[in-house]
Amino acid sequence: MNSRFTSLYVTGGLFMLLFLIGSLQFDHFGSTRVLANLFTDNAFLAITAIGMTFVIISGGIDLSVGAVIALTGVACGVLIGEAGLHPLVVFPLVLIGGGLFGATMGALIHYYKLQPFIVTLAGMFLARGLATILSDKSVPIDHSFYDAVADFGTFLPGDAWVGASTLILALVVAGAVVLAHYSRLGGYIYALGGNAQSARLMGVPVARTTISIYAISGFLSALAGIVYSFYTFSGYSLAAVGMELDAIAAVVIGGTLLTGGSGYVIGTLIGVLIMGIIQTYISFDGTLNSWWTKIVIGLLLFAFIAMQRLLTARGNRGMAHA
Amino acid sequence: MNNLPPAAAKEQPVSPAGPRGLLPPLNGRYLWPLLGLVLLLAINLVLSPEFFQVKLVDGRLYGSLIDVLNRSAPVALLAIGMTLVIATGGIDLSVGATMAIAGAVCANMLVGGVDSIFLVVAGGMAIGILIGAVNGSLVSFLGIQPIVATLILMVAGRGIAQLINAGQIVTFQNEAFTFIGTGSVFGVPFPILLVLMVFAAIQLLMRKTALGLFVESVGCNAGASHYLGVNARAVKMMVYCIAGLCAALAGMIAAADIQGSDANNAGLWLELDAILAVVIGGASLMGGRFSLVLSLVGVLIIQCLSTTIIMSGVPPKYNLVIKSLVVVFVLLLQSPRFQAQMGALIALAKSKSNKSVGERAEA
Amino acid sequence: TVGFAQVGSESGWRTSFSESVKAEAKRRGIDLKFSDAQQKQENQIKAVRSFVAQQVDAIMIAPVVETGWRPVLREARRADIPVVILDRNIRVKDPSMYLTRIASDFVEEGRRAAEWLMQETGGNCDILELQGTVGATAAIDRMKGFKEIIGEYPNAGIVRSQTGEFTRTKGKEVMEAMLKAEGGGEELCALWSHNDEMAIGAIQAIREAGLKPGEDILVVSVDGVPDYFKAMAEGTANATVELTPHLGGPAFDVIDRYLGGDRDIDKQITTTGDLYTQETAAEEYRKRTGG
Amino acid sequence: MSLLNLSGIEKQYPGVKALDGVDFQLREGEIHALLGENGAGKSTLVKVMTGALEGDGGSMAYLDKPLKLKSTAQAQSVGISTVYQEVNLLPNLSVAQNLYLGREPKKFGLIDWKRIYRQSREVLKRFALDIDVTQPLSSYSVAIQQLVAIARGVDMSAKVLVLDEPTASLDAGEVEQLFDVLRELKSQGIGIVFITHFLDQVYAVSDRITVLRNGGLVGEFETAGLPREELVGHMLGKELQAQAHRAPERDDRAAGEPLLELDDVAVRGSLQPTSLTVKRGEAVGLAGLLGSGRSEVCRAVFGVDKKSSGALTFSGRERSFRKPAEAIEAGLALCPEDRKASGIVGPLSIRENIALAVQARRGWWRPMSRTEQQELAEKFIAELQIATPDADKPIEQLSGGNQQKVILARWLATNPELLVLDEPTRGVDIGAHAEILKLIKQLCGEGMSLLVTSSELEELVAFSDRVAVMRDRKKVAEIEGEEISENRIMQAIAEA
Ligand SMILES: Nc1ncnc2c1ncn2[C@@H]1O[C@H](COP(=O)(O)OP(=O)(O)OP(=O)(O)O)[C@@H](O)[C@H]1O
Ligand SMILES: Nc1ncnc2c1ncn2[C@@H]1O[C@H](COP(=O)(O)OP(=O)(O)OP(=O)(O)O)[C@@H](O)[C@H]1O
Ligand SMILES: [Mg+2]
Ligand SMILES: [Mg+2]
Repeated sequence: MNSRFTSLYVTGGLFMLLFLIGSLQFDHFGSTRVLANLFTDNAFLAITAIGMTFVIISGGIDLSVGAVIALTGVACGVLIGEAGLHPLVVFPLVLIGGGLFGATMGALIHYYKLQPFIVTLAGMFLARGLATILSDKSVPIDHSFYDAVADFGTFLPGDAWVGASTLILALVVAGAVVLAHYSRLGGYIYALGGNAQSARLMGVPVARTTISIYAISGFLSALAGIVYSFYTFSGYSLAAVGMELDAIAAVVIGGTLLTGGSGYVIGTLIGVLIMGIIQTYISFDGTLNSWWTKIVIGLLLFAFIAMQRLLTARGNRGMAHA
Repeated sequence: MNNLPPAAAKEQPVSPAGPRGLLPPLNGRYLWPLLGLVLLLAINLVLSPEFFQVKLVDGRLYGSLIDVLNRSAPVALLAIGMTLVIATGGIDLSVGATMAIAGAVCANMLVGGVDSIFLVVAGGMAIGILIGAVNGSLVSFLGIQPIVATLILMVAGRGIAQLINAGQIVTFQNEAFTFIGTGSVFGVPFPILLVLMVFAAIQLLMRKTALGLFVESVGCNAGASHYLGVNARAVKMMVYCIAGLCAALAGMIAAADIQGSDANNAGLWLELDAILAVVIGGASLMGGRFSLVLSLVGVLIIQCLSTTIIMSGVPPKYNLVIKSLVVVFVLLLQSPRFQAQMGALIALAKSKSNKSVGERAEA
Repeated sequence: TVGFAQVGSESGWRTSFSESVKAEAKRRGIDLKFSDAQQKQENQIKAVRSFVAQQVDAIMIAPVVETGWRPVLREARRADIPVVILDRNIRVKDPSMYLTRIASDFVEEGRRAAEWLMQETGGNCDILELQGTVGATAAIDRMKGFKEIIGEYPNAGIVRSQTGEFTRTKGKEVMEAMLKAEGGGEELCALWSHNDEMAIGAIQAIREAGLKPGEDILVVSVDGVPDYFKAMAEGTANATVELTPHLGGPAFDVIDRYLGGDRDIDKQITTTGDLYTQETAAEEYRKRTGG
Repeated sequence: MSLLNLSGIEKQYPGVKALDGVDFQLREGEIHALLGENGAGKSTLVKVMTGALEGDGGSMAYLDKPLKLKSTAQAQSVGISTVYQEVNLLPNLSVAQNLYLGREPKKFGLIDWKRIYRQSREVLKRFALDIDVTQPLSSYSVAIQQLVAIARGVDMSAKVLVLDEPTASLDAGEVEQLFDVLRELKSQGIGIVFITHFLDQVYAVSDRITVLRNGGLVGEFETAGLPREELVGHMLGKELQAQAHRAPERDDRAAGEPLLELDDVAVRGSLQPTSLTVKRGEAVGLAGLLGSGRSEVCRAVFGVDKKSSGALTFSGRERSFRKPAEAIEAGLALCPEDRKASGIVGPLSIRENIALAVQARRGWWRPMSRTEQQELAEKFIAELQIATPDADKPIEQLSGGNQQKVILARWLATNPELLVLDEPTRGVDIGAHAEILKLIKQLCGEGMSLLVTSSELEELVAFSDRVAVMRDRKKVAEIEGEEISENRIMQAIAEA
């Protein structure tokens, strides 16, 4: 076993364990349907979290993602639902818009040496504010294309639906893995997170890399916004409030260090699945009231992170002995 | 033999190091955030001159300026604790939830018939420290990353507060406790005084003992601090406890203010405001040098901004956009590169206008 | 088994609502799967999908927002599970996607509050408005209903409107600032608040500004939470339109009828409450606190 | 032909004129040594000529054409590669990634990892380094990281190779290997700029020498025609009191009772059972090759690594330090090898950096007053000749050698019973070097004991009462008293 992947194995193992516990406890839990739902229900979170993974690996953070999802959704709603444009015209527009939004934040961060946390927090205010100005009501999207997208997909055995969102997610994961490990930009991103000063001295094009990172995150958030609009057939300025924290939590649970420099896309995907299965577990249980729901989420999160720490530490110590 | 003769050393009194005295000198680090605040106030002067009126109503200072100070009290308390946490390279997302829990504990003690106001306040403070200790343990003993460690209590904490309140807003009537939120001493609202007292206490603790130095040392280079024999764990434990305590006090102000504990909304998203304030004050989230004074300036900037927006009568849907633009502007003000660019722009404008004046004179 | 996807527990009213549904389910011996979405639509949709996966007999949704329900309702229909909408409205083109909606009419609430106020002041009134969360249906509709009526009175109007985000703290803070912006508030006639919590906060602000709430400035609001009845009894608040949290009973009734084969069910079951004033406040307060 | 031609280079830092009209010329196929005291401006000049820093004035020509460098990336693309002072690589990336970052070979548009790993192994073989290139760089010692950095620079060098103190923590064998490589590059016409504080190395490889002092240019010389004493004179601006640096001069102190005793102390995974005794007032040197376990001994003694077996006796009591704080409490001090990661507290001032260890020992409730800190700092700034305008300068803004002196000062200030120094003179110039050696001797005379590792045998010979030789992470020999000589140590290291 390779020590670098210990945390990945541990995290994946814990996910399996949770799934097993749920299956033993509830009817219908241990089904392909529940598994497939995990992907469909969390596709937008996963796509955002993958963008966030790159940002965090580079030592930054992006708090604007939830707001960008909302802004994208509202923009789609207004342009498709109200202005009557075709989705295939609108999607490239909002994707480019999301990318530019991220790029602008990246430029502010790099050129004016501002801290990512704050720049993206301002970005979050701005995106949500713009969404509210575009429409403070929720806008329904009614278009035959959306119906087609909703029907696109296939049933796997066990009534498990694999739809467009899941397929988009799969493409994003594949693309992200290639970007992270088989492209120069990927190397630069890890390098920046390791030590920005050294990276600069080693000839990493810091400006270009920083701007690209936030542009990728903005782009993926916009994509997540589109997937979210497939999920709800609408756009709403208060959608995805607090999603940035879910995304960060998923990334960190997936084994990426917030200090930057190390982490894996696949880890993030597992992180998202873990957050999702915690939710599924709670809704299958169905006896918790509002506050116990919060407390139990907190406790499960804690139990999980503590176990992960312990197991990873033990795994690594095992390596040292060998 | 020194490379630089002592004379040369004397010629350059520029000291990039931070302030060590109790009150800081006015150097570049302090100038820009203050300038941001002054600019905001100037905008208010233009928008509504009554902003600066301060009257005495019922033996109490009354006016928008006082409101800004008064309303900023909870975030100011949070920011004081947050400054220390951030200085060690950490972050505390749970302070909002801590406010809710402390408020709920106090409210239920009051409703439950605890008469001694001291017991109630002590209870609130104790719960704050306890929560801080939990965060501190997760961070320093289990080695969980601060943002996730405190996220746990951010989520669960609000649930705990609701559990204590059984999901309702617990309303109480208690003169003494309400005083914390709405009372005043010599016309000055009590929350403002409380902030000043906490600020003074923590400032003394940090600057008149070696704690401040240890906090900064741990924040700048945890590895080196370990070799130095600084007990990084204890230092981290301490800052989270202080942050918890400050949050509990803020929670008591919030509860006393509305004479009730609203577990769901008390302190909601205030952790972000507190972090924002600390960073607007110029602190680095990577840890290191800190200044409580600057964090308080940051708090005032944020509160001033929200009051301005309400006073100006702009439709609420523009609130967020305005807030974001002002925040970016205040941050840019502190960026040397932006300062240089603005300088160049102003110089250009001047030379142009001079030229046009010259041309006109010629014509 | 019935699944219930609740918004969250953002207010005392919401909690009473959840509790009443649970109590009702228990009374009837129904196995209730309760899910709290923490104010997030995506969580709610996930919960509904998991109810479908659990093959429950019926689903109740108290939606966070109006839109965005079509895909998940389709899924429920595919699985032949009836859906009842509670409290807030939803917008879908095809109303057959859900069984019925049991709720009060927010626009009507706004109208009732405005009618009362106009009656009380004879159509002469400068009003401050405390809006709910920007974008929330309740806020948008109550504002709409209120304006509709006010618009008929040339001497009445809203002079200032800000969001208090449905909370007491914000209500108080915003009221403080608005009073100052209106030069102390002596000229004002009334406060219209989108919910009771904000109004309770604002009442404190009015008092601290040296004015008498309920007399110098009339206070009218929506919800009917106990604390507000208490304020009315004390004379510091004037009126509220009740929003009943007891939606559980009618909902289970409808579900029973449907599962029993009855297909003749109204699409809309209104529970818009009455307007209460100071006269009955003390009595109502006693009733509601069970004392 | 001239490769690089810099003239009138200026650089002003707040409060310091780091470069004041410096000219520098590098020819094709030469090794050009750049010399000067700590803080003379060598690293700054290197940064300006490699695009890491923009100069305030002056001009630069490359291959006789004017060139304005905006970034290190640009410098690399025109053929100038650099190894900066301190290891400026990425600890989180694998060794191979570090070697090929930004110039990865590709196949079908994707990075070809197989090829990278193969080539990396080959490149490192040139430096006789056989390590797992897929492991993160951080899992290797400073010396290995240094070698990897050099290997990257060498492998990239197209026309110009700049090396800023590359040999600071390398042992003699490694240095020889490096020199062979440099000579080979030179024969290919590559111009090499070489900075070091070791004059022997200067005379061993360089063709010409440029000397800087206080940010100004002293002159350019042919190595062959410049006697050593004259060179030192140029660097210091005066004659060096000859004795300090050469010729060991030992006063035979009567060593007292044992202060520190290691009895088969081992650390799991890093140190084999080792026994060692340090007596009161005695200076013990630790010699050995790269990775021989010297640092491990220091770390085990100080409680950084927990010993897994064996007994450690300090001051007559058996101890088991779990963390440095406990060791410090007992009267130990360790000046660690990795200055950047475990030494300096970057943004804090020199004053605070010096005071920190004393303060930590005192506890937080007994703060040192500002004046107390100031006095302490000023004392050491004078004693160790730390080049700084004042004690309030953040330590990260000091030159490398001066940072080292501050760290040394920090530990001297705690006045410990046993001072453990891991490569204490890394990057320190000859003037200060002599001062430090003098100081060490004086301390021993006052009853302090020392345990010192150093890659410079000469230095070990100069002050050690005893030298313990390490190999394969355990002690293999001990040399005492009159027997101590460079040759004898070298022999012990080499014996199989
Ligand atoms: N970032 C900085 N800010 C301010 N002053 C600096 C900075 N970097 C270097 N200096 C100053 O510039 C001068 C020259 O430093 P430089 O690093 O070039 O010295 P050096 O010759 O390389 O010394 P060493 O042999 O110790 O490495 C020193 O006085 C140093 O304090
Ligand atoms: N030539 C080598 N090949 C493989 N691994 C090595 C080599 N040299 C050192 N290492 C690794 O680096 C680790 C750290 O070495 P360490 O710092 O103990 O060496 P040292 O004796 O202090 O020498 P120095 O500090 O001069 O490098 C060793 O534990 C070993 O795993
Ligand atoms: Mg240097
Ligand atoms: Mg070593």
